[in-house]
Amino acid sequence: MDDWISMPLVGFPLIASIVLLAFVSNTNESMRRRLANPIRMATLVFSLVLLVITTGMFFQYFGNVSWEGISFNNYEFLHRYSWMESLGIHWSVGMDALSFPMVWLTTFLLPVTIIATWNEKNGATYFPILLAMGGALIGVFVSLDLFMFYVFWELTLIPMFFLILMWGGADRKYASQKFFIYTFTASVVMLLGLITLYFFQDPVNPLDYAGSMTGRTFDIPTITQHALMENSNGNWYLGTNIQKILFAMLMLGFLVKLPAVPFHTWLPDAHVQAPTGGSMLLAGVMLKMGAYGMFRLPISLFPHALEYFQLALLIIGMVSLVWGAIVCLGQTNLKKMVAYSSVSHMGVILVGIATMQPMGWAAALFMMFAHGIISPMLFAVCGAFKHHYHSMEIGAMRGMAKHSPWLATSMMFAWMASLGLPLLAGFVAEIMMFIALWYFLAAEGWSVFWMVGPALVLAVTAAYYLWSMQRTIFEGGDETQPPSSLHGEPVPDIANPEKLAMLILAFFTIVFGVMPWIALDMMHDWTIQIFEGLILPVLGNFKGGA
Amino acid sequence: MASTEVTSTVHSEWMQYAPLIILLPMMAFAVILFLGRVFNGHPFWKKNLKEGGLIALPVMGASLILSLLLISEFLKGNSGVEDIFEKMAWVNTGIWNGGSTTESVSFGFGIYVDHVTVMLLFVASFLCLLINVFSIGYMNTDPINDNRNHRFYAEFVLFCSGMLGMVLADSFLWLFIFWEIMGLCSYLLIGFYYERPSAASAAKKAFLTTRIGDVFLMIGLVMLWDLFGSLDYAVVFDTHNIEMVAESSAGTLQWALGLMFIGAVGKSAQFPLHVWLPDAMEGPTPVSALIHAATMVNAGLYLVARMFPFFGAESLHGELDDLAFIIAAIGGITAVMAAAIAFVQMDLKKVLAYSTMSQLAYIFTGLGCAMYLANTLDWHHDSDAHYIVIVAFGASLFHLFNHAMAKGMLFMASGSVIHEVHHAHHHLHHDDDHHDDDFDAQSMENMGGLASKMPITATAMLIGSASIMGLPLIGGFWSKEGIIANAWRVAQDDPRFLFPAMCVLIGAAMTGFYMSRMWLKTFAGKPNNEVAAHVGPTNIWIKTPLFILTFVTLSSVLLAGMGFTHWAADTEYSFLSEKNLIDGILYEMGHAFANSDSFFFILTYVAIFLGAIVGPGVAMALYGGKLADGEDTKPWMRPVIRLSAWVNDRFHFDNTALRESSLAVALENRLYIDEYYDKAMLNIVAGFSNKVAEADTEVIDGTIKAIESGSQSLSAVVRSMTTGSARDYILMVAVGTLIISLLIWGVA
Amino acid sequence: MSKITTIEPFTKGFVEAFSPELILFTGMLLLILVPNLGKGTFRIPGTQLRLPWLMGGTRFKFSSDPRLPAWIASITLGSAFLNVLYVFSQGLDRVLIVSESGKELFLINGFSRIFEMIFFGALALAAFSSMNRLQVKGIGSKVSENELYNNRRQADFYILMVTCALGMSVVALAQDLFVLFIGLELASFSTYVLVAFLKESKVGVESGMKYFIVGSVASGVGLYGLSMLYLWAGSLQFSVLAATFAVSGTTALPMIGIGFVLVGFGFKVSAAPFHFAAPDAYAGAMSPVAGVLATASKAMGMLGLVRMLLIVAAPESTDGSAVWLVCLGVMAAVTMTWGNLAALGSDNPKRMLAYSSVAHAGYMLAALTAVGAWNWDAAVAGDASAAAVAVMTALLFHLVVLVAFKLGAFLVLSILESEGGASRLSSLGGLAKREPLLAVAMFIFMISLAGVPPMAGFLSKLLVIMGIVRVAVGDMGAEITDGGIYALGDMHWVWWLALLMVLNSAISVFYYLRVVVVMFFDEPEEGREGPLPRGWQVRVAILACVLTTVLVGVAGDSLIRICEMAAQSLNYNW
Amino acid sequence: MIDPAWVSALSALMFVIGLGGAFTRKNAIIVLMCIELMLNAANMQFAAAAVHHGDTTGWVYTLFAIAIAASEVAIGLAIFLAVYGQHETISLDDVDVLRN
Repeated sequence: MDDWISMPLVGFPLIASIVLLAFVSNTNESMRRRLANPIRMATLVFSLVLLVITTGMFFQYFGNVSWEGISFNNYEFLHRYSWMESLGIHWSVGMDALSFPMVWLTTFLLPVTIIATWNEKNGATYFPILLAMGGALIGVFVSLDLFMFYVFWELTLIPMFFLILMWGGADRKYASQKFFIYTFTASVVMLLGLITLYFFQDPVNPLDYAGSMTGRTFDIPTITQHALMENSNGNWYLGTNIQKILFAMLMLGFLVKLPAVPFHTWLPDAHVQAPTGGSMLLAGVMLKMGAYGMFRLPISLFPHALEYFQLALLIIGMVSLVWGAIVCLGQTNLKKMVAYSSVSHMGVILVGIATMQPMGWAAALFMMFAHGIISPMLFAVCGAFKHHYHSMEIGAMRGMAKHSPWLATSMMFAWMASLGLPLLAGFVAEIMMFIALWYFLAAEGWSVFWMVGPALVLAVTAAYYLWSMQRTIFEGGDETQPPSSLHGEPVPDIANPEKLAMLILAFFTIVFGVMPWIALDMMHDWTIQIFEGLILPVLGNFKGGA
Repeated sequence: MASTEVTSTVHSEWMQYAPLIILLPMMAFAVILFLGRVFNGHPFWKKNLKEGGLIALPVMGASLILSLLLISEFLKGNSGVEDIFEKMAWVNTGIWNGGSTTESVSFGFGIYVDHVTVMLLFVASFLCLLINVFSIGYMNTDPINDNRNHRFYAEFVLFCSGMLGMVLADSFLWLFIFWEIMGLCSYLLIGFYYERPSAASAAKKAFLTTRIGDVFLMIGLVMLWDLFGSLDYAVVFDTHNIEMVAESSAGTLQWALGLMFIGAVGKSAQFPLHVWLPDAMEGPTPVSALIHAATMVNAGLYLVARMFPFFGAESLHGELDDLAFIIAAIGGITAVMAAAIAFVQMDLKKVLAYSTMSQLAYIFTGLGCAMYLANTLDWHHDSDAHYIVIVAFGASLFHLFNHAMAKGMLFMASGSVIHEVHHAHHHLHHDDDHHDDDFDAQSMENMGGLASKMPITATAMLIGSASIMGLPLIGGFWSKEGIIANAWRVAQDDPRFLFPAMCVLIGAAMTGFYMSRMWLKTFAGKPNNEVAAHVGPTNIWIKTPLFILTFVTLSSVLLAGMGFTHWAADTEYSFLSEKNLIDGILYEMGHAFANSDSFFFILTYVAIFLGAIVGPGVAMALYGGKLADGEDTKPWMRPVIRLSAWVNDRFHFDNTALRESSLAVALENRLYIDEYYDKAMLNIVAGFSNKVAEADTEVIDGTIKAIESGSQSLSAVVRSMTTGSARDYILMVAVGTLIISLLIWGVA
Repeated sequence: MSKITTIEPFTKGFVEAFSPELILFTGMLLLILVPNLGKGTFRIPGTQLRLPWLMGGTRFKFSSDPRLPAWIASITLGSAFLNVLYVFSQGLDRVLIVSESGKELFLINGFSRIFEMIFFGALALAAFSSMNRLQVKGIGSKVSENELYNNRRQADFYILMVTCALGMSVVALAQDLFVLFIGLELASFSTYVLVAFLKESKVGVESGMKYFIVGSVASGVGLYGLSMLYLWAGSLQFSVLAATFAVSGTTALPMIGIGFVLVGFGFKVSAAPFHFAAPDAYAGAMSPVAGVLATASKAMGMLGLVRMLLIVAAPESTDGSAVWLVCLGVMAAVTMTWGNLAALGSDNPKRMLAYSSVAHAGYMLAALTAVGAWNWDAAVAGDASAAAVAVMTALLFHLVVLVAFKLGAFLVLSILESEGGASRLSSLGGLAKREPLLAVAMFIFMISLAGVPPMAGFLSKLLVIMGIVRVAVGDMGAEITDGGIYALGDMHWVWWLALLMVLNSAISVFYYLRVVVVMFFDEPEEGREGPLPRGWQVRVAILACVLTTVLVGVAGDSLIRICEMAAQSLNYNW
Repeated sequence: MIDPAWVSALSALMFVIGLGGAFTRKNAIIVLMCIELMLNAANMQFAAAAVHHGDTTGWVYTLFAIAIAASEVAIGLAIFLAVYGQHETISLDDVDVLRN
């Protein structure tokens, strides 16, 4: 067996979780309580198995794959099984240097999330749902078939919906529905875009993996290959207008998922109401699906449209960056603040993409990865805060450094990592983004003042994080009473599993901050491959070149 | 885009260990933090390891030794760059600038050693060690620090790592990285007493204010990268590369350097980003001594000094003079402003903080002037001009050195005073509650006449103050005179510079006043209250560094004689290469006191008159006084105290009116700058962000909600058309029939 | 494609060809006779001699078993279904049944077979799951409405089910518009009575009356349309109508006639503005009956539309697109939007499902519109006829899988209904706690209705959208390769129907999710905390629906192929 | 013999009257009568068309349609009876428990 993806990474967690859930739902309440622990252990073990597989892939133990040097539109562990022949749908999986870090990130976050939310209520159903979430997320990243991609894309909504609905906060009913409907709406528009793209393929010239009924294919590598084609008139692939409209339709789905301003308002609601585990996976991986999708589809397929929309993306990105940060300043809810900071960080990704520079793209890719490690820690901290102080308001608990040194330290660390402290994972991406951004702006003759806005975001980010820390970690001490929400109970520090999770996350934040090349090298390689393999041959000379 | 070749690489035995200077403290950080967490409260940890202090100490010692080895290696003539991580470039990425391929770009880490590095490396590692020693005496004897000192030492060593890293880094990128780490440690250490709201807010203020500077620094770096395609010193300082950039985008380069300078302004607490430094005194005194006086605030100076190759480049001749002026002017403004505020401070550490600000401003002015000279004079070919430029630059760096030593010492001394006053207070009042009363151990109101109680401290303070004031022959004199002289030299060329030149001259008198005031109020006269009368001598951990630094400050004349100013500024120059020590000292003396140029001859004496006679004289007239009866002090301090008493007797005047003037009130309120900033934060930034947050929920999310509620009400409308009466349904069937027929028929 | 066998009624091969209908007929007779079996005797007139003739009197134990009619009906419908399935799996024998005078009466091919499968399958599930829904107790003085169904009325109920199936199968096979109409009326009359079956309740009779009266008006209009067509063509044979239409289709008489006939079928598929009675009917009828209305009855209407629009008023008749294109496009757009908007605010789950059914009708109409957008005449080379087949495939697929999740949803409601009503959303409250698997089933039906992968509903919606887009894009893909340049506007306007459709499915998620939220989030209503009514039959039926929904969603390829085959056999030309 | 066109015209008139009556009258019985009118209009048209085309099938259609109409009336009346039993009215406007 050399297919390390289909069953081990995707099928196994999904099937295992369905089996566990089916098993659990046939039992009564007390039985379920007794089952919680074994199921938790089982899911932990399962998720660790996934982690071992992906880590083994990284170290070339499985498959002996060198993640650097995969040329554009080539994939490792590529396997195609016919699925719905009539429509040209295949179960088609594979990974390249774009998807592998995301897959690893998912498998890494899954056990960490399980550990961080070790004592979540109704564990017998909670942990299998987390596992299902992981399987669906991996499915998104390994899909090399548009249909399959979309199926997994939507499949991720279901476990997340239940995580929010069943384990969320007071307003979870509203938040879960909003989350589902909002992102679903965007993705059905994307679906229409995908289908329109599908039918714009030329069925007359023989297509690989085409459906018997339609004569077209959903196969991503095949379609991506078309992006390199010109027609006999020297026109762009699909032509100007069609490329633009398809690009816009696909981007809508991804921008909402990312999310970018002004499509972001589902995120604060979802995050604030979601349970810690949900938030961790949501912020850690699910948002990155948007950025991943952008790279995998619209960018790889429609370079010309990307060039056309470059400025629009830049503006959306900058607005997200600035808007998210400024809104953070106005928040009093810890988790909401962190949620908006995600919006701001996703703006970095968008700006990086809009620079149309390998460095900007590598910055975006690394930001996806780094934020995928940092933001779960942010939410783990928020979750612990809520769990222990029964409140999410900044200022509800002061002087945490005295009462809960572990939580205070974790919070300090996570906050610092998120505001882009050097030698922690987030910094590299930010500085690269800024360099690429100015490189583009300078080449276009823009004034340096355009840099000030995005750059001041760093100061604003620092402002809200410091402001919140001042009111949580600092101050208080003996004089301040513990929050009334504790009802006079002693102020607790975080529990051991939470400590472990924080330590793991902090460790990797440092590892990827000090040694970014571990992940960055393959991302860099991917950007070079797509530039030299697609963007430059197709676009020739475009904006941003000196 | 310029080439990214690394120009020269010199391998030497000790260079390969250079990273350890940074890594050792960094590892110590983790070790201390971990052990502290685990063994917190354990007697062995507390008594024998001083809660980590004795782990930090050998580490800092090792760093110092390695630094010294590196320096000696350098002095032997092995200068150069080594890219330690050449093979595993930190960040590899690519850039596309036209054509069908991309260019690969990488950001590596390496060690860069030159004269400036070496100078600051010594300052940093030397002071880190001394202040570490001091901390053991200071921190571990205060019960309020019990069981949290491990945090102090951990953050302390992390800071040292950052500082040393910044000095040794081989590129502006890594300079920035370590710069930020220092900022973090500064934040953590200012907020060391986290339970105090004032400390918490001071920490936040410090981080935020410097962060604003950092933002601009980062933009500057990004622009610089864009110009050179690299941030490595070896590349950006390369004459050929600078030429290429100068041809096309000298203006952009000036912008880039200017933005980087804003970062320096923030870090070195210059106007208008100075507001954080006085508040930063909320941190423990060793922190103030190390970070906020001796090392981190010098980072800004170091950054500006690093820009020298641009100013000095032939190809940029005359292109960067505006920036040089701005640097000098900012320095001038800050020098006077900070000195003026220092006039009215009663808090011992705050006086020192403003003094720091003011002296750093001197250095900025000096650097600005040196930059101007380098940029406008044809110094590459004219040996006279070369001399002028080198001396100007060297004087600034020398002042940096002198100030760091003196100010570190002053802070430690002040800490010692505060420490003992605090103890005396508690001893006197026998109360166990350590932080709950109104007593302010830092206020000079609670001191006076301490010269007899703490002779070593008083001596250190005296020498330090003298160095800062620029009393002839002592420490800072050598460098300060140089700065003033160069400012006026430039002012002769460019009238704009009259402003900073006047500022530094007036500042000299002001420095004389407030430093004297501080010393006199603390050590001379009679104890102001009971507490001051009961202050006892301090412990050995505290005395040792004071002792050492006193000698270093006094021996600065030797350094001057060794040609420090030349050597620090000029890569061609080496220690004692031209003259022997005695000749050197005599040369410097002659240069200082018997300048052949009459303008500078007069200027020297005016400066001496202002700084050493007018300033201290006024201070003595106001605050001088004999010690209490029966108290005596060391012989070298007796004349000072007696003189002050005599002046006080003869010239004392009533300054109540002045003290109550609106200027004095404004000064006490820090010229209201902090207030304006706070107001701006509260009203503009917070107000704006609240509005934006409101817009986010009301407008953006409001739109979504409106779509939702709109479709709900549309749904109600649609549903209300299902009236429940079958008649209406039949009517709709009839209408539908009509419409369908019309549509089909119509289209056909 | 196999050859068509032409036979006359009651000749060789007729029994094989008509076996499902014969099974139904036999079942109907059994349903009438068997429950009446008893110790009844017949007194020979004028004598005291009583001959036992087994009819009436004290009934036997087995014939008085209240579940007997349900079993008979279920077995009848089930075996009819299996019979069709078997025939289908044996390959498509195409049989044309003509009258002695040569008039084409019935055509048995893949297309009609698949509709028979839909009809029988839906009715069999409904019958099977109603078995223990109709609680049986003696009629006392104070009985709940559910207890009123003694087995005599049960026999009526199931007889109507079977006649409904018979009528529908006639519609499926008919090759004469009038025969089709008769089948339609047979099925309609059965459903009128089925809807009004709860005659002891206000809503029951009211819904029945509304459904009956509006339905009658619609079929009256339709019949008048038929008469106009007959007046115009002189025959109601599809083949004749189609041929005549090709010649003189664009005159007023056939246009209006077709329009009138559309009204009749439009009511059956509950297309706007003929859908008004549907929500009332669904809300008042028993859930399984409502489920039948939403699936089988809708499929029947859709079948009529297909026959009418694609066979008679075929698109090639005019300049390439059908005459009814705009009309149907407007109808589709209005129907889907109206249905979704109305469902959005509905608090009654059955009404909500009814409106959702209206919305689904809109989707199917959109698909049908797409077929008309392009000249799919086989004479035109290329993608056209393949595109038409694709759209038809999507339509058939949608109708087939709709049975699984729409009927399934109604069956879940039927369990709640037998507990005491399912007319408020809160009736579903806490279902996840009361019976998790049922809640999961309902959840699957809901997201399938919404079109969330990986459920069958997603695949069907995907197919419909794909069909529409394919027609809209046409040959552009190939022409771009040859140097063509196209913009958004070059796509046929039916593309916007696809866009409207995806936006509508986004709206629909809102109300489907609300059901899920209520089930998983809210507490049960007061007095409903206990376990749900027992009964394995309905649960088995639901399980079958769930399995179909999921399996088809995950591996629907074979069903797509079956539907494709059926679609190909719609027209001789295909 | 009457020209079938006249019959057609009459049937059209009947149909319009039937349809119009169906949505203007409240009483269910009258509405049912209107529906009968519509069906009979169709029957007349069938008959007329049969004559017009000389095709006997039209007569057959008519016969079937009459049968349909008859069963429709039977079902309708039965339902109305039940409605009356529950609502005590057969006014279409007043039987509106189910709405929205």
